[in-house]
Amino acid sequence: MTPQHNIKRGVSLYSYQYETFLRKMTLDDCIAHAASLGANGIEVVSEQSFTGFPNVPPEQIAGWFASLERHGAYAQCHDMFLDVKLYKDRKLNHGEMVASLQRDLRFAKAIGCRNVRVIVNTPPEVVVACVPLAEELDVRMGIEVHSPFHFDHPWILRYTELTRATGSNHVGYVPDMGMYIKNYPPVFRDRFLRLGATPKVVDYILEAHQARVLPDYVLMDVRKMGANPVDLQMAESLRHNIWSNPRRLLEFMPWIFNIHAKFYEIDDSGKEPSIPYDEIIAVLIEGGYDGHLSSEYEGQRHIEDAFEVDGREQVRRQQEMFKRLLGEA
Amino acid sequence: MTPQHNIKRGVSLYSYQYETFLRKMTLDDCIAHAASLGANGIEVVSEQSFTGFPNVPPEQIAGWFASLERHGAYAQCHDMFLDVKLYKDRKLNHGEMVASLQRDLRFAKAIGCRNVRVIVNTPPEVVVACVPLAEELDVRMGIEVHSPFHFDHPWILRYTELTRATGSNHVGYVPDMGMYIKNYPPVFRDRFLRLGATPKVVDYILEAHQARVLPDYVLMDVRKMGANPVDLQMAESLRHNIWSNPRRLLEFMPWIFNIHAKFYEIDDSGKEPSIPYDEIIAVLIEGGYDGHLSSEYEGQRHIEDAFEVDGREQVRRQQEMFKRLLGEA
Amino acid sequence: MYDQHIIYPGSVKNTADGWQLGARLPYYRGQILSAVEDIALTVDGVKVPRENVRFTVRGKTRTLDEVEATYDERWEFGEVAEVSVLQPGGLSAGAHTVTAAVQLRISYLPWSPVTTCTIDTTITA
Amino acid sequence: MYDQHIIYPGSVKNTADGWQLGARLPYYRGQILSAVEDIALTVDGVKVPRENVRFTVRGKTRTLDEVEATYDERWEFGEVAEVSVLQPGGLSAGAHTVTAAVQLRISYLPWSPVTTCTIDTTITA
Ligand SMILES: [Mn+2]
Ligand SMILES: [Mn+2]
Repeated sequence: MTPQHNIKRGVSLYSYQYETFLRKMTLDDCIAHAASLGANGIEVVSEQSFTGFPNVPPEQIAGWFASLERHGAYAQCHDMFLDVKLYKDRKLNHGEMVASLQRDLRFAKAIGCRNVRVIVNTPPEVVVACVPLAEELDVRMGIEVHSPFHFDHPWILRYTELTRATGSNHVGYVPDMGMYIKNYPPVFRDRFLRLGATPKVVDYILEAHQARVLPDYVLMDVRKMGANPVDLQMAESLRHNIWSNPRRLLEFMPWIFNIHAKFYEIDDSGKEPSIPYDEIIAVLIEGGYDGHLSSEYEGQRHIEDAFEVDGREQVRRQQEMFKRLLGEA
Repeated sequence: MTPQHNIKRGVSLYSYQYETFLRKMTLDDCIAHAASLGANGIEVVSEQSFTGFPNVPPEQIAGWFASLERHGAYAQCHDMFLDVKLYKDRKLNHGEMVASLQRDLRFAKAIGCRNVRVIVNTPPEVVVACVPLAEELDVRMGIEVHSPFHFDHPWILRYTELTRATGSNHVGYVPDMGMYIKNYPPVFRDRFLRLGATPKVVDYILEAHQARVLPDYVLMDVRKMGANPVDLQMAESLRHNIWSNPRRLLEFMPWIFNIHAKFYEIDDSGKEPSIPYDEIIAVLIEGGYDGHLSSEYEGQRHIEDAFEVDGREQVRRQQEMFKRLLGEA
Repeated sequence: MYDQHIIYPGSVKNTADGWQLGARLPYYRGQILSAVEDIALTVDGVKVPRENVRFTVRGKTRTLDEVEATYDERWEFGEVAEVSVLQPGGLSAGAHTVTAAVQLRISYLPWSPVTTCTIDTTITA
Repeated sequence: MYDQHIIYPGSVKNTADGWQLGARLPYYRGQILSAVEDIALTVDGVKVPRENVRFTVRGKTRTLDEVEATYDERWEFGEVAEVSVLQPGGLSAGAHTVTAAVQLRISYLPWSPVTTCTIDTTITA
């Protein structure tokens, strides 16, 4: 028996990016597929799904709403970027960054999203400066807590300190489950092997990952083993794909607006071999999370060199897993 | 008004290592100095303060107890090492590591210490295997949670998982306050400048540290600025001297047996400029910590190239600060 | 990512003043042109001079230096841009190996990743 | 750490079959000898062959290879070991620059740090 909860299901259209890139799926196809799984909360990387951002042609916006309505879905989250390096010779200044995020808040409102995923490189001061507009629009800003960051990383600690000081409930988090890499993802391993990683070194890295050895040390050990460049890349991947404790979500629950249900693969047994969604969902239920689990398939980049990408099948499998874990059976 | 608490003061003789190395202080001098400050809980790096470890001549052990008694002090903690790389061509196996830690448990008992600082590279399985002996001897094993590790680091998460599963109260933590580097230590900065760091790069690193930028990124940025090897060393130091949240101590309080009150400098104003002891001690009081704050002076290595080391004065200043923060005025 | 899809299949062909190919952005979202630091082309191991390369989206053609100074136009996600080379006579008839390496300045990364695509193609006389 | 204190002040002197110096371990605790991977000596820029170096603590003299194979003896914290060099005639009279570089295998570090001390000394005839 799954305890009662208010967790909703959704899909980030990022999951269908490969098919979208190759023009095998339209925006309407993406929305239709998500909705067909009962995952009606739609998250969109607007610079991927629309053109001309931020001046998206009105026909596209109208088409977006028409698709949502046709399929019984709704807009959940707009994924925002901050082009700090727009200019080659200088970074955006504070005012320009604030203007950029404000633009995204207005865009999110225009496409019906109550949540904005704020990309993790956004300085907390910029987010804080946008709180008044976010409250005015009733759009919530959630920093994407994305590996190698985690709730206890100095960068996020500082974000928490500055944003909680505002007292606003329109500023918080969009945690990306890629920070809960409990087991090394098989699709990463297999790709490194295809690229020429040394099997003996690969085994060493997998063991070190299980033993939670400091990645700096693994890198040095692997160098001593005579690692080739691919081996080193694999060792480096430990730095950027961290394991942390899903229970740390609990402290921040009131300000978690959306969850990037990142996954690299749902295998034939219906499980994500690297990210423990059973543990994660138990914590979310315990904490009374009432936002979305938004499917974010990112396996395509690890298999595209050797396999056909099938975002739809992968999303379907993850949503089946969610239904099971959420007691929707 | 400081709330009531049971926090005790002590000194790790590590703090007087420079004077001990140069034979300017004897073991008795060290104990006498700590006790003169009311810091009666003595922590000892046995391989520093005794000879012939683990076969320390009985006269030395007798001298240790005599000194403690003479000065009204007592043995608090033995700092243990694990020589995993004793042999050049292979690492110690599990059995050898267990034997090594058991040897240290018996040694701690022999010198009257109820706590053992377990060095952080010790595999959790080894600690778990030693639980029965620790309980039998009533000696407690605390892993030194030492920067760049912290309570939420995968290595420590795994330790917690495996050791809590034992249910034993003889296994826990000795957190080292060097994981709370809130401000970049001035003695680090000044030493890098003396060694030839570029002032402009140094400023950049200090700003990046304040902004809590990912050290990997600082390193890359600094390389682009044309950093020299000393600049790179300084940027690397961000990786190994972390800031984390002292409030994370609360969850682990029942199993915190001792605290390494690491410090790099107490300045003329009586403060540690980099480690916020006011915040830390407030958390310890809140959590009902009842072990020792054990002074661990580590500034000597950062100033020895240019200044006279004075461990006694530094320990005295830190203990004065503790008295103030603990309400012993 | 999208490495193998940068050069649009069958798009390499000669033009009046050189040759061209269709190119897609190897990234998961559209980019402001200023972020495109380079599109390095190589034919049979010989680098095409950067100043001979032209980039066209939606009817407007730019040099790569002009691309870097364009802040109000995008290379959209999955969009096939025309990348052309000023080279009198174009490519000789026969088999060629063509490489396109796209360098992007990504705001949240401290380095500018380069993604490379190499294909074999045949120019018919 | 302890870099400047490795070579004991005033300890460089000629012996019957070469020369010697007093050396302290540049580390904050005593070490089992097997962890001492090297004590590299240089005089006026010329490296002393490793096989000519001897290490003596508490009356027992070992080659550096023997040091590495010794698991039951220590170089204690702050202890002055005798490091001697087999070199007929020893050092010539006059000024010399002597460097000692100690390489230790530290169990909790994935590399073996080397700590170096250089001093100027004068050998009297
Ligand atoms: Mn994400
Ligand atoms: Mn410590």
